[in-house]
Amino acid sequence: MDLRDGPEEGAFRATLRAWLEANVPAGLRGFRGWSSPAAVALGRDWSKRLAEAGYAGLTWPKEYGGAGRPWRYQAVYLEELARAEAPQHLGVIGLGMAGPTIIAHGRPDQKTRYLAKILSAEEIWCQGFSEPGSGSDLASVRTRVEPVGAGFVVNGQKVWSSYAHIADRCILLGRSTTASEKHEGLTYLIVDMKSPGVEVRPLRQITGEAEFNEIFFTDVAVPKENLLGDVGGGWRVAMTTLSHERGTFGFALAGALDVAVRKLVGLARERAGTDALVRDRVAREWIDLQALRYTNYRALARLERTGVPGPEGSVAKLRWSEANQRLTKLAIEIIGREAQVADGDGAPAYWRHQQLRSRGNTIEAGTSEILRNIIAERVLGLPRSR
Amino acid sequence: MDLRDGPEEGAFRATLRAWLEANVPAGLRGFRGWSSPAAVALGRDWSKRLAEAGYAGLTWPKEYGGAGRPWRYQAVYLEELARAEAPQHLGVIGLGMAGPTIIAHGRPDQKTRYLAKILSAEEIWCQGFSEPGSGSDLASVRTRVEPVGAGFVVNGQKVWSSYAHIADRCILLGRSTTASEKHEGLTYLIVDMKSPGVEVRPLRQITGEAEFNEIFFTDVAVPKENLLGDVGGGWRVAMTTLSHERGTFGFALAGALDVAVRKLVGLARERAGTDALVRDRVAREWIDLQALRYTNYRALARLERTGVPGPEGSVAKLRWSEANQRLTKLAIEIIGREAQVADGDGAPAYWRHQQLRSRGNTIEAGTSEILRNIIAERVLGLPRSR
Amino acid sequence: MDFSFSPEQDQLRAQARSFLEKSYPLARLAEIATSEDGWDRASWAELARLGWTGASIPEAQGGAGLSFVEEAIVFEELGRALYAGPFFSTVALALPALACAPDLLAKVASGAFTATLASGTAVQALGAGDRWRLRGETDLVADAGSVDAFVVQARGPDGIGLYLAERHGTRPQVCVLDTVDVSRRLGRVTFADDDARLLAAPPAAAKIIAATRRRALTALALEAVGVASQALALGVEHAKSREQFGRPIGAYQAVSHKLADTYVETELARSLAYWAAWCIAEDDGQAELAAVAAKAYAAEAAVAACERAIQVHGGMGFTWDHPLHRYYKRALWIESFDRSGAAHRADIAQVLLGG
Amino acid sequence: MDFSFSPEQDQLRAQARSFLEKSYPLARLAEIATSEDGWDRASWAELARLGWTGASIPEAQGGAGLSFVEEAIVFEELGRALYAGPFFSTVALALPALACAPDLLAKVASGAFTATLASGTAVQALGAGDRWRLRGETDLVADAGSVDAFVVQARGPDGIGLYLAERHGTRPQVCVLDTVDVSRRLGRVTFADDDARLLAAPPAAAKIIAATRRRALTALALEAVGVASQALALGVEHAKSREQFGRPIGAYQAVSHKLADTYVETELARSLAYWAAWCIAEDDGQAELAAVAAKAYAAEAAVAACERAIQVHGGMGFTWDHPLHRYYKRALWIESFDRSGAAHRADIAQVLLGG
Repeated sequence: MDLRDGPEEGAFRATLRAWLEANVPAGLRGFRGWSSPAAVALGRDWSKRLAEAGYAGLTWPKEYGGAGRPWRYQAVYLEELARAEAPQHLGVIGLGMAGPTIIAHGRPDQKTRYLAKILSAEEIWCQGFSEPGSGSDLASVRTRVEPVGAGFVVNGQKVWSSYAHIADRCILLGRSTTASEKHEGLTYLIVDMKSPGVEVRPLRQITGEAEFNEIFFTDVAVPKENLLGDVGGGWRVAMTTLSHERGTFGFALAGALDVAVRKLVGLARERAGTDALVRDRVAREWIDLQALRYTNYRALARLERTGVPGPEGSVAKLRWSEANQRLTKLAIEIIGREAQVADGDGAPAYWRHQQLRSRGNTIEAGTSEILRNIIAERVLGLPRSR
Repeated sequence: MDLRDGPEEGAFRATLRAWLEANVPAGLRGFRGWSSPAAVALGRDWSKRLAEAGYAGLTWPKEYGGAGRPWRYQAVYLEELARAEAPQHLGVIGLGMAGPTIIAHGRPDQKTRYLAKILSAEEIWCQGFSEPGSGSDLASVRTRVEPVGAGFVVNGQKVWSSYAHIADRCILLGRSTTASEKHEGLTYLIVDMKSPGVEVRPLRQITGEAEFNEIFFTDVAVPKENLLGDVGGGWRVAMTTLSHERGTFGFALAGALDVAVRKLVGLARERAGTDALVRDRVAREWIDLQALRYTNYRALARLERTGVPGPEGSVAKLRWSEANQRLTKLAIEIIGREAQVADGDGAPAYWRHQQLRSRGNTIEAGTSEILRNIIAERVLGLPRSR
Repeated sequence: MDFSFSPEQDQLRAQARSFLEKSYPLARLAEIATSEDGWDRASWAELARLGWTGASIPEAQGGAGLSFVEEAIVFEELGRALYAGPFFSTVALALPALACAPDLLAKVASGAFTATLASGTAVQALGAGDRWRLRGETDLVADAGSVDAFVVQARGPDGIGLYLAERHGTRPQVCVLDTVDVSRRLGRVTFADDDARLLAAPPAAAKIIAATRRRALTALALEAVGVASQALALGVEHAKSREQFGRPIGAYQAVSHKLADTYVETELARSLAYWAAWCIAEDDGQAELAAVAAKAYAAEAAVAACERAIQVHGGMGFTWDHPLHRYYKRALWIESFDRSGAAHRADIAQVLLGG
Repeated sequence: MDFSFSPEQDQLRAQARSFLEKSYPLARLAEIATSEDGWDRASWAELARLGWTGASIPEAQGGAGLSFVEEAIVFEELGRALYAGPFFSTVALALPALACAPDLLAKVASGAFTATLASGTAVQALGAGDRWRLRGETDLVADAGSVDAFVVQARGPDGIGLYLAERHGTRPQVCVLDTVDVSRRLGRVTFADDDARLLAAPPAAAKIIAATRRRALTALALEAVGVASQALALGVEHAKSREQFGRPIGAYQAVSHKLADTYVETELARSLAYWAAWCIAEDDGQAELAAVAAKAYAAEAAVAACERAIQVHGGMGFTWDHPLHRYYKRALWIESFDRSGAAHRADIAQVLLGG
């Protein structure tokens, strides 16, 4: 047990920190989302620079262009990115989900065709899993994937897809036989987002921005080379995608929370330094942050030892989302009536935006209800509640 | 809408208050439970005096010896009793549950035989519903009620029965046919607690005292005159018993909470008057108390108009139990380490006892989980979760 | 002791609910919110015709001569419908001061006159007798862009008084702010020697200001109850119809118990709000405490009700197109009014614990 | 960066758990608690033999020369087993001061000597050089009735120092109090000119007192993690086996999500407690903050874990015969030690926000 960086990690961290100080574009510091085209343009450039500096695919095997490093380097990377308030690589879906799934299930030609361009940010990926009728219950997807001729034809609707409005490719889970059991008959495809019949509609959210999208597929032809895994074997491929979502996800969350707690402390110092109730709540958030941080380190140790992400990923997501909701609400309470004002660059508009946005945290990427089910069933071994 | 007492209620309240000041025995002021034989002896006498003064059976019809008054008088009675920190009539199970059930379902000879002695406290009743294997799921009781000769033979075990150690009679729900559906085949009996084969064992609880009992029935013969309702029709009779449990129950709870909040305010004034966190929490408890109080008044107005208790009974029980747990915990936090001491007459031992006892509040008389189910299903019309 | 509404009051509620459901259904919320004014001006005459703007105005001044209990019913129902228009401003915030000018009461009752309160201590009243001018700025004034006049708390030669500044053309200058709840906008009002009329001079003004605050807190508590009720209704409806894993999601306790908690808190908030309303109608000695308790509790209950409803709705509850976010933003508006819940509880602690 | 235990440390934990489950199973808790001493004195030699009492004592003094991380493992497992005996008192509260008297360390390591801390400012140390007498009373002293000696914080001629008063017959006078957690009793210790030995004089004593507090808070955080883990295990076991309405109650989210929350909070508490333990072992600059944070969080988590487990057990969880109440009372004992969670958070706020 040693909670300090080892010499190599320390050097990696120092280099990265200096690199970030020199390289994060001014327009992306204090990053708040990819909602404007200007931000996306900066983001593409930024992602290329990250890749050139060797920070894309840190844990990917070297044979696929990655750095082949142990997970702890990815953790340091995420911590330092958060510390610098710099955005991640624009291709997080490709790097964190599509890429590892292709590495695990893809044919050699698929690896050649896709992996390098994920790293370089030449191609941006999105995920087509959720549907309007199938949120938490992924196995109930109804998008049709019909084998036709030498390929497939896709019809259906996906929703809650980040990056779809700028994506080149989509990992899509659909149903190729309607008569089968829920987990069977699912097929996993790579869809070219430029294909005829693909329509993306931004989904405006509570904050007024659109971070997510609906994707409509109307008679979209997908060649058979784009099949990942077997026809009808999509569930197993999808599980790989989802397990990779959780790998070092907690570090990104704790990093974001660290920034938020630091800003909260600043706000409280400025506006409510003597309020005992505020002081108590700020201290609680600080403690929760440390708890999350060190839980991540424990998860990392286990991941490095076993190669399998533990249940701490669900724990981190669950607690981060609730912490972020509490913390942003505390901030608007400190600000008071002024937080009603939505425009401007100051603290009121910033925290109001964060507070409204935080309501999605307990819904996106696994609702809190589903995460508690997962913990109850998979960790504690309780009977299924469904 | 008028939240003041009307002239008659005002007079009733004034008379009762003066009577309580003059009549509550010194040994029962600040009453904390019937655990000692000395308290029970005082309680029998006290209950007789309540009856003689006309305060037993306030809402019972006059033909059965009651006062035939509207429900609001029962509410005033409970408020004033709580205010005086005086115990209720020792025969609450008889007055609030067995009596009304006999009035609704009993034959004339049963009414003659039982009702007057309930009022006068000559006979104390207990309830035999819960069983070790059947807590929230009442319909699953397994105590056997076998028709034998001119009566029944009872075998089985009941649990969580208050007053059983001093009771003369028990209202018992058992199963007379094993082959039937859960709600059918149940039979409701009046059992003489002095019958051979009845054994009562006090159940020691977290505080070290025994307020509840187990009752073991071994080949207990019950004459057929003691059948309430029909053989196999016990479920409907039991539902009458339970609905009466909720009538003005909320007033007793709010009354108890009122006393607790007043004591908490005193404690906070004395030991933590300047602590902003304590002040905030005390104010919360005071607000919750008012919310409960006025919810009871709304429930009372509905009960008087419709004759049927509304869902507010479940609301009051749910919130009272949680408020009492929060409040007693706040008290021991205020007291600090001294609250580890269990003996003595002072605030530490008093609040420690109250705090430990409060953990039962969310379990006894309907767990919080069951109450939330009831609200979700019966009030909001959501589908059953079972 | 009778905590129930009279048959006439029940009828008023039924009428209000059916009128609002018909004329201002959920489906119209977005359209009204994005209109330039942010409200349907034509609705005001309807509200007046139904007798709502004049509910508590004496019959001699064209009102219905009823009490705050009847107004309470209207506030709750307008909250449930998320009605956008200066009813809260005119009836809760301005009316107590307008009672000093009986000529205006008839105009309020008839729907010809709306007003709001511009409070704060940064406005000066200059002049004397019948001629007054106001100078200074007030911020975050409710419905500033919609009303015909401002009741202004201003510092005159003898202290804080209440003045009426009517709006003529571009005077006083009003800047409507970009705020979160677009159905009740806030504005900055700048007085540059604008003409005003004295409504109440210092000693009387303080009493009116205190009474106004009690009314406003209680009105918002009632509105919060309406908001929470609607959020609950939407959540329940969704939980009954949305299926996941082969069952309606309302069959899962993670959903149903959340909604049960919302029901419980909404009922408790309702009890406090009605208690406060009765205290105000009767000028009861507990009115202040009741109003503060009701506002603190009901605002938090409404916020929690909306948050739970959003969660129950899943992603859909997070979208702009669903009406829930509008209710949520109103709940947050209410919560931020006057002071925080913690500050209100500190007031109560002061009464209970001294110090 | 490696937040994992070594194979040797994992082995120590496995050994501790299996020994305690076998020798001090749940079924013996009541019997031990109602024995006159409230603990099984014979167990002490076993603990010493296993190397636990001397884990961090240098090998030269008969210990194992390990670090606080190993002691942390033992504290957690003893908490899980609700071991009744002066381990916390001797190893967490007394050991830092006993390090000033190397002759005693060997006795601690061998199991021949137990001690506790009697703190407070009401004791006076009279004398000089090698001859000291103590006069005064300390209250709520942990394990006062079980130990061989008291490390006493007493006011001497130059300020607060640390003294050792060994117990001989009835001196000093110890009155064991009737307290809620009978598995770790508290007592009042009265010194009437009892002989004592100076362990540390003023400037050094303050450092030892601060280090002792950090150790004690962290040890209790670890114990709380053990308590919470056992409460969780009992709740899960019951939820799997108890049926109501035809299904195991663990299939209802009202039960399963409560237990999931306990799991989450226990894991977070564990992370904080291990962090604090490492900081203490390494004498890290964050040790103070980490110890305070871990104790505040873990104590509340343990209390909540027990409360949820009681609720999941229904009436049975509320009975004297079920072991849960003993865990609950220990959790409350831990929570009340040193200062409240709120006071600990105030310390943290002081660091974050100044003032």
